[in-house]
Order: sequence, then C-alpha cells, then structure tokens
Amino acid sequence: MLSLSNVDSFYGRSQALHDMTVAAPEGAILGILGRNGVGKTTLLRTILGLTDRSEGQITLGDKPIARLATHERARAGIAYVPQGRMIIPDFSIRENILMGGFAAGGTRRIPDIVPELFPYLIENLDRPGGVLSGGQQQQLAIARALACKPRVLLMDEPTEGIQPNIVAQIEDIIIRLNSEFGLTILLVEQNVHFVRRAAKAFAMIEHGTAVESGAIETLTDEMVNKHMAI
Amino acid sequence: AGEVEVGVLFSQTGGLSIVEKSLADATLMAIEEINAAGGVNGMTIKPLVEDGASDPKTFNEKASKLAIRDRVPTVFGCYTSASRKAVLPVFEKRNSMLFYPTYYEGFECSKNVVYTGAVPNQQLSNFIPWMMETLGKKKIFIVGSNYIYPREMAKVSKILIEQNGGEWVADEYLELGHSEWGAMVSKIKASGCDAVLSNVVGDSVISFYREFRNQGLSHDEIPICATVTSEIEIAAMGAEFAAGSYTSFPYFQAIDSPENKSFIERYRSFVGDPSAVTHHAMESSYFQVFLWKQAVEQAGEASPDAIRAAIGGQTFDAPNGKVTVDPENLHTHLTPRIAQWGEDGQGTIIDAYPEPVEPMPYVAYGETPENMFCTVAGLDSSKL
Amino acid sequence: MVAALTIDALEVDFSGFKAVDGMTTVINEGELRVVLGPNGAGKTTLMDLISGKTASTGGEVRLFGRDITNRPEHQIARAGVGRKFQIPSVFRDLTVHDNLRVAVSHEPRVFRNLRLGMAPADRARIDEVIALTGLEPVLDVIAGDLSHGQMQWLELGMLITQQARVILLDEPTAGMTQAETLKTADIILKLKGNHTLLVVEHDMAFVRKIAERVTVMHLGRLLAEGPMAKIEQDPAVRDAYLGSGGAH
Amino acid sequence: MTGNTLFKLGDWGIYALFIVTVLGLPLVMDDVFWLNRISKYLVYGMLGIAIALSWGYAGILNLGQGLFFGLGAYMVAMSLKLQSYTSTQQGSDMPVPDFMLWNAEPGAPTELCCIVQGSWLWLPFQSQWFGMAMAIVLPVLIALVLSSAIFRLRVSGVYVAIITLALVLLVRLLIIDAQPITNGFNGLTDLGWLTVAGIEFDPYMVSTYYVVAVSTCVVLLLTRWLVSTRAGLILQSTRDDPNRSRYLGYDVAAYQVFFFTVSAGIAGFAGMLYVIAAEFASPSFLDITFSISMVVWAAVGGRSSLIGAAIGAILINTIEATASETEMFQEAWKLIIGVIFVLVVLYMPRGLAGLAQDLLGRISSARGSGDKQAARSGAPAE
Amino acid sequence: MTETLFIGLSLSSILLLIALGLSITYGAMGVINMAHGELVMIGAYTGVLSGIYLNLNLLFALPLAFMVSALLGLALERLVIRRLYGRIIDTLLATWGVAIVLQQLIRLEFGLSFFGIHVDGLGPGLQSMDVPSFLTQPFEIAGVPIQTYRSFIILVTLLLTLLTWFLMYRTSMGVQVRAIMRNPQIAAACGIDVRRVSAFTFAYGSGLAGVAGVLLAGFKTVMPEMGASTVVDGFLVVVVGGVGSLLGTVLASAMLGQINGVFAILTNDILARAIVFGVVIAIILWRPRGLFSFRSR
Ligand SMILES: Nc1ncnc2c1ncn2[C@@H]1O[C@H](COP(=O)(O)OP(=O)(O)OP(=O)(O)O)[C@@H](O)[C@H]1O
Ligand SMILES: Nc1ncnc2c1ncn2[C@@H]1O[C@H](COP(=O)(O)OP(=O)(O)OP(=O)(O)O)[C@@H](O)[C@H]1O
Ligand SMILES: [Mg+2]
Ligand SMILES: [Mg+2]
Repeated sequence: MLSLSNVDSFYGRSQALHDMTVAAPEGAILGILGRNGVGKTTLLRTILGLTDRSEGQITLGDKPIARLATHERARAGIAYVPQGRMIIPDFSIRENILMGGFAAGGTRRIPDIVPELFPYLIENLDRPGGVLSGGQQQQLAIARALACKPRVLLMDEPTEGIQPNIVAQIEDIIIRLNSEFGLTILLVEQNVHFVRRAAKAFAMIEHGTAVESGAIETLTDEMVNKHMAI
Repeated sequence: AGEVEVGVLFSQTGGLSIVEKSLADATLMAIEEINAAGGVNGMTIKPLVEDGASDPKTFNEKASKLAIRDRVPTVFGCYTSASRKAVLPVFEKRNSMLFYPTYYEGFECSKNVVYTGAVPNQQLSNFIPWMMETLGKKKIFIVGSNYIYPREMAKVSKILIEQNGGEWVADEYLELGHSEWGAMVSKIKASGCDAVLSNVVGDSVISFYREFRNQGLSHDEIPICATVTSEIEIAAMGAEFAAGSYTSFPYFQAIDSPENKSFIERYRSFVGDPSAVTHHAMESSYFQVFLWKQAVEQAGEASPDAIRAAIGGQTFDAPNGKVTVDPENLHTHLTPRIAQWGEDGQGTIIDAYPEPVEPMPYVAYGETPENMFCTVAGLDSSKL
Repeated sequence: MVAALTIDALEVDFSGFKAVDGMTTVINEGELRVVLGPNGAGKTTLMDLISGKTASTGGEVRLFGRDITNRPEHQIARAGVGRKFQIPSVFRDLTVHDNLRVAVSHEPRVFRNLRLGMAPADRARIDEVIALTGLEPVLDVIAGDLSHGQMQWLELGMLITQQARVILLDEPTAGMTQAETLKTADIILKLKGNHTLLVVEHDMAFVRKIAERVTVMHLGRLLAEGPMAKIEQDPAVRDAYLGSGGAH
Repeated sequence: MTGNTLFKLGDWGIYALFIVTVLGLPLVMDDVFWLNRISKYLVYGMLGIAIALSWGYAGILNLGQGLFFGLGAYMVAMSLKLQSYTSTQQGSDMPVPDFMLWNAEPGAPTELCCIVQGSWLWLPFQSQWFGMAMAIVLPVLIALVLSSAIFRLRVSGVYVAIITLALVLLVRLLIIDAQPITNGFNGLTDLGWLTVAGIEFDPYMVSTYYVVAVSTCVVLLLTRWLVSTRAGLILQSTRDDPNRSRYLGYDVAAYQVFFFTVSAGIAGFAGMLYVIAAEFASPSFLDITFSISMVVWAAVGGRSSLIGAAIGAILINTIEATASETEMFQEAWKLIIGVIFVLVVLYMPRGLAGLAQDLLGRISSARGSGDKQAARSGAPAE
Repeated sequence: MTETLFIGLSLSSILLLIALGLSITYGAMGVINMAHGELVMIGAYTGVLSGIYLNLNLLFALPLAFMVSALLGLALERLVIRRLYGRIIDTLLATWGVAIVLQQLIRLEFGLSFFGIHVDGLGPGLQSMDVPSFLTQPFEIAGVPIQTYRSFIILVTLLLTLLTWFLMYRTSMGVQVRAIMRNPQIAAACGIDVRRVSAFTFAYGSGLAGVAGVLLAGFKTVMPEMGASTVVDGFLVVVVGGVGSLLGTVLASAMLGQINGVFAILTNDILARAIVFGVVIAIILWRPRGLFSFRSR
C-alpha cells in the first residue's frame, strides 16, 4: 500500500534517514520500532514531505508520491497524528477537527466516528484547543486525522502521555480503525506488547535505516533487546 | 585653457529629490551655457555632482568629500536649511565657498556662503502690507510646517502685521511632510480669520490646499497667502485647488520678459520635458552660477578668498530681473513679487516692488538698512 | 519528618473553570511522590501553580515552611524548585554542554556572572550529570537537533545540575523505549533522598517501579492518596483512571 | 591541530586582523577625507555591534536604536555648541547658542539661564566633560527605565521593536517641536572641537581618527568579553527559552535589562563619537530609516556576530558611498542597495559572518573533526 | 463637537484603510511587510496613470489599483516572501529592501529614464489624482457641514472591512489562512495548499493597499515616498489591536484616530501625534499582546 525504497532524508545539511526501505501492506498495521532519536518521526515526516529535503521512491498504492507537495500527499489519502500533537491553540476544537477536512475535499462535517470515540471533544466543541490537557489534545489530533478520510494513517506515539484506561481505548480504536475501516496504519510505538498484539508487520529502525523488518511473528526478543535497549 | 572644478550638491534620491533635482538641473544648465560661451577666464567648468540623498548626514559627508578630497573651491548646493546647517562647518573650517539658492529664514551670516534666495524681508515686506491694504484682510491665521523657516517667517510676519494695523489670530504648525489637515483646516474655519498666511512647505502643501477646498472654504472669502507655494506644488495639486490664492516670491514662471521666456524654453529643452515648470529656488540656482563666473573673472582666480572679495556687488540680469550680491552680507538683492494663481496653474503677477530690495537676514532681530549685522567677514555680533 | 512541599487548599479558576480545585497534600523531604490522574485532571496545572507559571486564585504553597504562593518563577526556582515540562523544554540554540552550563544556577545574579569560565566544583558536577544521563556523545550537538527522547534526558540532566531541592517531573519518560524508561527510573531512584521529587506519569510500569506514595487527582481535586498497592485496588481510581486492566 | 581549535583561531584571527587594519590604516592612508569618512563608518560599526549584542545575543530587536545614538549625539553637541566661537560672541558672560537668540522673544534676557524657556537645561553643558558623560549616562538611564518596564512586564519580540519604534518617533517629534532649545529640525551645528588638555581634535586629523578607532576596538573587545562570560551564555539561554531560564532561577528581565542597557550605552557612545567626527547633530539621527538601516547593516554582516555586524556596517556604507559617487550609479545606487539587502536576507541569512563560519567550519571539519557548531544556523557566531 | 468626531472618524478610517491590508499580511501571515506603503504608493500611481492614459475616474481606478497591487504582491510573495515564512524579522528586512527598490523604480520610471524614456505621471515629481466633483462638494447633515470625500473614504473602508471579515471568518479560505499562520506544516498535512493560499492571502492584502493608495491619492500628494510614512502608523494600529484580530485592528484605529483628532483640535497636531505614540507605548506595556489577543497556556 505505502512503500518507501532507498529513501534519504535531510534536515538542513544533516541526514536523518539513510537508504530507508519499508513497506506497509494494504489494510495492515505496520509497527515502527526503535530507540530514541533513530529517525522514526523523521520517517513519518518524510512520507508527508515535511523534512527539508528527501530523495528516493515513495509510492502510495502504485502511485509515486515522492514528487508531490505535502498537501497533495494528504489529499491522496495520508493523514498524520504527529508527535507533540500540534494542535492549533486559538482554534476551537471544532475548527481543529474540521481542518482535517481540507484533505477530504473540504467537507465541513465532523466524521461520525469522532463522537463515538471521543465524547469529551464533542461536548466541548467550542473550547480553544490550546487549553486542553495533553491527553485531550492527543484525542483531538486523532480526530483531526480521521477528518481527512485517510487511506493511510501515520501515528507517532499516539499513546504517549495518555491515561491508562484511555490508552487501552486508543489501542482498541487503532485496532478498530484498521480492522473495521480497513485503514492502513503506520504506527510508531514504544510499547512492544501492543505492537505485537496489533501489528501485522514491523520495521526496526536504527540510525535512520530499517535494520530489521518483516511479519510481526518474526520480531524476536533478541531483536528487541539488541535494538531497543540502551 | 584648463578646467575649473565646482561641486554640485543636491539630493538626487530620497524625498527631497523632487525639488532638488530641478535645482541641480538648473545649475548644470548654467554651467553648460557658460562653457558653451567659452567658459570662465577661458577655463571649462567641470561640475562634480554629488547626491545628498535627502539626509543631512549624507550632505555632510559629501560636502567634506567635495571640499576636502576634491578640493573644489566652490560648491553650488543645498536646498533645505537642515542640509545647509549640516554642511556649514565643513565650508567654514575648510574655507571653501557654498552658493546657496534657496529662500530661507535668515539668521545666518557666513563668510563662506553666498545666499541667492530670498530672506524673510524680501518675501514679506510688501506682502503683508499688501494683504492688509489692497486685499483688506486684517485677521490673519498663520500656519506653517514645524521647523525654523516657517517659525521665523511667522515672527517677521507678526511684526509686520501689527505695524500695519492687523492682528494675527493663530500661529500653528504641522509636522514636516504631514498630510493630515482635517483638524487644522477646521481650526482655520473656526478661528474667524479673514486670510491665511501659509508657510507650509513641501508635499504637505498639496494636501493642505485640497483639504481647504474639501471643507468648503474658498479663496474668495479666505484667501491663502503663501510664501512657499510655488509652481511645483501648484502643478501637483491640480490648479483648481489653488486658483485665487496668492504667493509672494521674487520669481515666477509667469514673469513676462524675454529673458524669462527664453530661460523657460532653454530649461525645458535641457531637461527634455516640454511641460517642466520653473520656480524661484531653481532660478536662483541658475543665476548664481553666473554671479560666481563674474566674480571669478573679476578676481582672475577661483580661490574662495578671491571669490569672496569679488562677489560683492556683482550684478546680473537674471530671468527675474536685475540681481545684485550685497557686498555687506553676501545675500542677494531681489525684487519681491506677488502672484495670484489662476485656473491654468500659472500666476498672474499683480504686485511687484519697483526695484530690488535689500536683503536683511536679521530683520526679525532688529536689523535695518542703517544697522546691518552681517558682514563679509561673518556676523558682527557687537551690533546685536 | 520535614515537610518539603505543602500544598494547602490550592485552587485556580480559569474564567469559571476550576482546573485545580482545593487540592491539598504534603510531601516530605526526600520523598518521591507520584501524581496520577486522568488527562485533564489538573496535574500539569498543579505543577504550574507550584512553580509560579500560573497564579493561583486561592490556597497556599509552602516550601520548607516558606510561603512561595504566586511568587515570580525565578524566585520560586531560587527557593529550590526545579521543573521538567511535559513538552521538553531546553535551550534549542545552545549546545547540550552549554545547556548544562547554564543550568548551574546557584549564583543567578547578572553581575556575579560577569566572568569567564566556571568553578571547578561546578565543572565536576556537570561531568557527573553527563555520566549519569549518558549525554556524552552529543555534548557538542545543538539541543534543537536532538530527538524528542534525547531532549527529555537533557532536561532531566539540567534539573539535576540545577540542584533543586524539590524537583517536579511532568511525564519524564514520554517517548522512551521500555529499556530507556527503566534507565530513567534508575536515575530517578538515585535522586530520591537527596531531592524531593514530584512525578507525574501515565506509564504504569514505570510508576510501579518508582512509586511509594501515590496521589491521585481527578477533576482538580484529590481523589486518593496512599501506597501504590492500595491505590491500584481503589475502585474510584480504577474507575476514573486505570480502567479494567490498569496495566499493559 | 583539531578542527575546533582551528575554528577558534580563525575567529580570533579575524578580530586581530580587524584591529590591526583599523589601527594601522593611517600609516598607509594619508587622505584625511577618507580617514574622516572611515571614522564615521567605524562609528556605524559600533552601532552594528550594539545591534548584534541586543538582537543576536539577547533576541531583542530594537528598531529605535537611533534614539540612543541621537541622544548621545545631542548631549555632546550641546557642550561643543557652547564651545563654539559664535556661542561666546553673543554678548553675554556665558556662552549662548546663536539660535537661542533668534528664537528668543524680543527683549528676553540673553543669559543661558533664561533666554528661552528651558534654556537653563544647557547650563551644565558648559563643561565639555559633562556633555560627554551625559552622552552615555542619558541613553543608559533611559534604556534602564524603558527596558525595566518592557521586560518586567514581559513584553517580547516584535512588540519590543514596536515600542522602541514608537518611542524614537515620539522623541524625534519632541526635539523638533522644542525648537527654541534644540534648534528643531536643523539640529545643532557650528560646534567647537573636542578639546582635551589643550589639544583640539580637528575631525580631519589623524588623532581624531584614533580616538574613534581605538574606541571602536575597545568596545568590540569589551562586548566580545561580555558575551563570553557566563552572563553572556545565560543571556543567550533567555533568548532561546525565557521560561526555562526562569525555572532555573534566573531573573530573565534583569539580564535583558542589563544587555539592552549596555547596547544603548554603546549607541550613545557612538553618537558622541559621530558628533566629534561629523561636527553636527540632527533630528535625522532619530529617523526611523536610520534605525532600520542599522539593523540591516547588522543583518548583512551577521546578526549574531559582533565583528560581523561591525564589518557589515562599514562595508555597506562604503559600498553606498562609492556607488553614489560613481557617475553611472548616481541615480540607481539606492536600487542596487535595495537589491543587495533582499539578496542577503534570502541567500545569506546569517550574513557575512555566517559565510565566513561555513568556510572555517568546512576547513576545520576537513581537518577531521566535524564541528557541528559551525554549521548550525541561529547559534551565535563566536 | 460633531465636527471633531467626524475628523477623528476620518482619521480612523484612513488608519484602518492602511492597517486592513497589514492586518492580513502581518496578522494572518506573520509577514512584516515594510513594502506595504510602497504598494499603497503603487495603487496611488495606478490611479494617477489610469486617469491620464485611460481617462478613468477615481471610482473605476479602485478595482484597477486593487488588481495591480495584488499582482505585484503576488510577485513579491513568489519571489521573496515565500522563502521567509516563519522568519518574521527577516521579512521585515527583505521587504525593507523591496521598498527601497520600488521607490527608486518609480522615481526612475521603472528605470526607463536611463534610456531617456519618460512616462507621463510617473517619475520623481509630485502628482495628484483628480476627484470627481460630486465627491468634493461638502453637504450638510443637521446643519453640520460634512465632507463628501471623507465620507466616501469612510464608506469604502467600512465595506472593505466587512468583506475582509467575511473572507477570513466565514469562508473556508479564511480557515485555511488562519491555519497556515499558526502551523504551516500541520496545515499542509491536513491537505491545505499552503503555497496557493499564502499567495492568495498576500495578494489580497496587497490589493487592499492598492485601494488605499487610490483613496489617499484623492487628498494627498502622490510621490514615490508617500507610502513610507504610512506603514509605521499601520503597524502601530495592528499591534495595538492585537495581531491577527480584525476586530482589534478596527477598534485600535478607531481609538487612535479619535485620540489624534480630539487632541489635534484641543492642542495641536504635533502634540496629538506625540500623544498617540505615547498611548501606543502604554497600551503595549499594559497588554503586551495588544487589546485583543488569544492567550494559550
Ligand atoms: N528539525 C530537525 N533538525 C535537525 N535535526 C533533526 C530535526 N529533527 C530531528 N533531527 C535529528 O534526526 C534524528 C532522528 O530524529 P527523530 O525525531 O526522527 O527520532 P525518533 O526516532 O522519532 O525519536 P523519539 O523516539 O525520541 O521521538 C535525531 O538524531 C535528531 O537529532
Ligand atoms: N490556561 C487555561 N485556560 C483554561 N483552561 C485551562 C488552562 N490550562 C489548563 N486548563 C484546563 O485545565 C484542565 C487541567 O489541565 P492539565 O493540563 O493540568 O491536565 P493534566 O492533568 O496535566 O492532563 P494530562 O495528563 O493530559 O497532561 C484541562 O481541562 C485544561 O483544559
Ligand atoms: Mg519521534
Ligand atoms: Mg499534563
């Protein structure tokens, strides 16, 4: 569905991805693992064209997208839940969610699954996004991504800073988004247990390169120890 | 044989270049004419043109370049008082000569400057009495830009107004370059004055006259009598806004003499613009080069001291008539004139002094023809 | 036992909305207190109130008996409160090393700092912190270039360098791998005793590793307080926060 | 040699080269006009340093630096005005500036105390030293009061720029309006020369050049020292993240006030030297265009490099002067300058200093030690 | 009294006219466009030239000037501003350079004067714009004479403000513009075409400057420097009102204009201007983010 081959990516003059090759199978969750600072976030940003410069092939379905501008990639069906959430502080919750709609042809409707998944947001549609707590903002970021009506969802540590019972919910949501709505999800996650439970495939990143990848069953404890320990 | 270098220092860029370029052009035209006629003492005049960039700092720097590095004995230049003040120390301390063409506020007497524009008494001494008597306006609203020239003009005017049995109802100022006249014009309306004496300079003039009309005032009832509004501003504002108002200057484009007609024609072809206007400071820029030339020829050399010694008493038939450099104070005898502006943007000269008037730069401080403070050597302060 | 930090009926009103509403708790010197609570319970706001970022509208904060309520931030910091933010906050244009140098702040006045170099004792302290946090390889890197996780370490390192008596940590392991989280836990446990710590965290594995006494907040109020084991069984806490599983 | 030390050496090398060039110039150049012109540009260089200090290191953009420059200039010009020949020739015991006479009401006493309203303010300026001291003290005092208000109230960024902009406009307006005591729009001209121990400093003498040149070098080295101190480092930290600095216990406002004030003091000092070299003071020193020009000089040279900003100021002014004196460019030189500004901002965001650094950085990393510091934008250059 | 208020109102409307475009380019896009005044100037010259060459009167010059300035703004965005988003001070410096260039280009009649070509109505001289006579005859309301032209300016300003408000807060374009201003990366990731929307916005703000230019040309001198002084006033208004707040801009210009008008009548214009600057400083000190602004945590 979404695949990168031999991608290099740069921040200014420093290179953050080296010869990255990964592929997310259609309708599956690809778990992206790796230590701090190895380039997981950079990988997702590169897919959307948000790094300063990148080279190599990126394809969505069978369409090459590496030459497209960010908004065109978004309109092609890639949505992003960024690390750090990036909520627009002085937009209301409603406006923050609706922003996503520009990728889906500019609809001004909040998608139906949002009320079901995040009742808090729907009850507080007119509060400014900036005053929400960290966890609330995370929910908002996911809601915004869903408003894009995506085919592929890029999620960067979506459970970071979320209260345990909601973590469980978000995990459920991720699994549901995948299984019920057929979304392909690239999931950056530190929680290996969850990745094992939800993902169909994995990629282990080290120094900006995918050093291991494959079906989730092939993810061994040695790999985890080798690449995720300190 | 040979060359004599002179400096030409006006703003070629920046806000003031609008007026100053015409002064530079007039100067260069005079130089070209003199050269064409054989030069000075057989020497060709070579002008060194510098750009003051509408900024006193730049004027100062360029003046020192001309006077110190290029060692030119004479510079023709400066339009505003601020720029003249900024270059003055250079000319005085390096003993070089400046020929300054603009009407100005007076209160200056430098042995290094020849002043060929009008000083207050040459613009006001017939203007105010004429306003009182001929126009019959007795209650005068004085308005000006906020700097020394309008303030000094106001001071001299007040003396003259009172001498002539009138009264001034207000004396107001607006920032230089300011173009928001709403409040001021409504003050004029409310003041009960029957004429306005305007010492407003620069582009503010245009917005002033326009606002004046827009608020429903007319020059028939309350005429604007101006000391600085020249052909340039009239052309820019649209003649209908000024029609009926008055200005006092020694020179107008409308002066009906063969010399002037020929001057206008030559100037227009020199700048390649068949509709170019001529005006007072520009005409002074032109004739002062000839005065300088006569002085150099008389002295036989171009050194500052020689020029200073020879320039006093030089007379020239300028487009505005006969001009003479006062041997006492190096200012110039000029003929005050009053013009009324018409719908066509040209003035009609409706009053003129029968002869050139003696310049008295310190008139507001009690200078009289019998007791002159300014001498060739500089200010004689013992007389103050 | 000496009370290091006393929070007494603290409240803040954001135009009608009470994010912290009559919160009271006492943290003893050398204690490591974990604060739990659902998203939006007011944990970060509580830290904002303690550290002076937000002005409270009622109640009191005392540091070793001294009233520090609503003092300017730098005075609270000088009194001995150090803080780590939920979104890592470091000097992004300075190198990691310079970040740590700035963190040596026992002499904060301008004129006292008009000198080159640092005292040997301070330098030694920085070296210790570098060893503790393992920032050695990135010392000359501009902090803005660090990854999210590395920044967290740096910020932690700065707090230790600062030698704050009371340290407030807002989600110090966010974005870390399990192994890294464990290492962080080790660092925090080492700090216990010398420093008084107040830690907010959602990662229950981590919390179990470090926690003794736990405070649970809900809707700006104290929901429960006690030892970790007891809290985990508290039905109110399970209901509001942990959920059925509580762990993963 | 490691890359890092090479880098440092290169840095100090530039300082040494600058100082040697500036101080040695009169040995190779005997054109007094150019010496005087360069001394004016050195003064501009000093303004560049002041801007780099507050903008590059403290992150405070002052769009009204001309206020401090202008006040410094006026203070000295007032005392030099009283020393001028004409001022002593006005027929009173004490010197009186000529323009006060013209502005006085007829019949007013001709004493400095009371010739025009407020003229007593001039009394202490009969001492040249008072004027020179005030050239620094007044800017410093105003900066102190202003910046305390600004930074205690946590005004930051563009808002500081706007306040300083409004203030310089305000003061300019007041100076022009107070014509009887300031000579308004025309400024103070016809000044005496600075006289120390009987020696007169003619602006076109080498000794005056040295007064300016040595002052510039001293200011450069002093500010360089200042930013290298711990206080300088802490200042940079407040620029990056003032809140973080606060939670470390630093009173951010105090640091900002201190360096803002130092920067103002330097600008005042520069104003004083400018008057000594150019022999006049004018409200045009408080024009916005001039204040913005200073910022542009610093940007061209490198906003976060003290010496870069100084060189930028000198360079731009030299280019302006030569272009405007080249006949071909006389009409178009401003166009050229404008295009240069745009290109520099677009393609050399860190100015000349950034360029030099990249060069040094490349050489030093070629030596084997990757020096990230040099290649990174935004970080101070030195 | 009514007259004083009217003067204040007309001062306000002119401030707002200038500030409206700035409140878009600065408030919504974070670009301090020092060349805004020059776009005003270009608008004014468009008015003058269209009068000379096309015989258009002021009313028809308005849309033309909007187009010309908008196109110029578009070019400016493409060539310069686009590379500077997020670097607010750099936008100030670069556009300062652009302002110098534009002024000088007009003065040199696009540089044609080098080749001896003269364009009537351009160049270094002073110009002015003819105002149709029905806009210059004062009329009376309840015995108080009212200036037609000033009223016309107030009316146009009002219409433009409403239009701008509608565009920014009631259309999806407006949401996109504001989203880009806050976080261009996330806006792009949400499918917003950042480049196109930015270019459009900048062009719109520039076009407003052009309209302001024509209206100002009706009572001000048209010359290359005419815009330079207006831009500072415009910025003061936008900042005092609160960056990004259209309502703030409107109220700030109303307030500063009235203060200016009242004090100009009570004392004099110079003092009034000084007071305005003083008020600006005081307001920023009192509310460092302007009168209307959103504070996030
Ligand atoms: N904006 C940036 N400019 C320069 N370098 C950057 C930038 N962002 C990240 N980097 C560098 O790129 C590398 C990869 O960073 P990235 O944020 O992708 O890591 P990560 O795997 O997401 O880490 P974490 O788990 O901590 O979020 C890091 O070494 C970091 O220093
Ligand atoms: N400045 C403010 N204005 C209005 N409401 C605010 C403000 N700051 C915080 N709040 C509200 O206060 C509540 C508590 O927020 P806080 O950030 O303290 O939660 P938290 O416990 O830290 O949550 P999390 O675990 O998600 O980080 C939230 O509902 C938030 O929306
Ligand atoms: Mg990451
Ligand atoms: Mg929180």
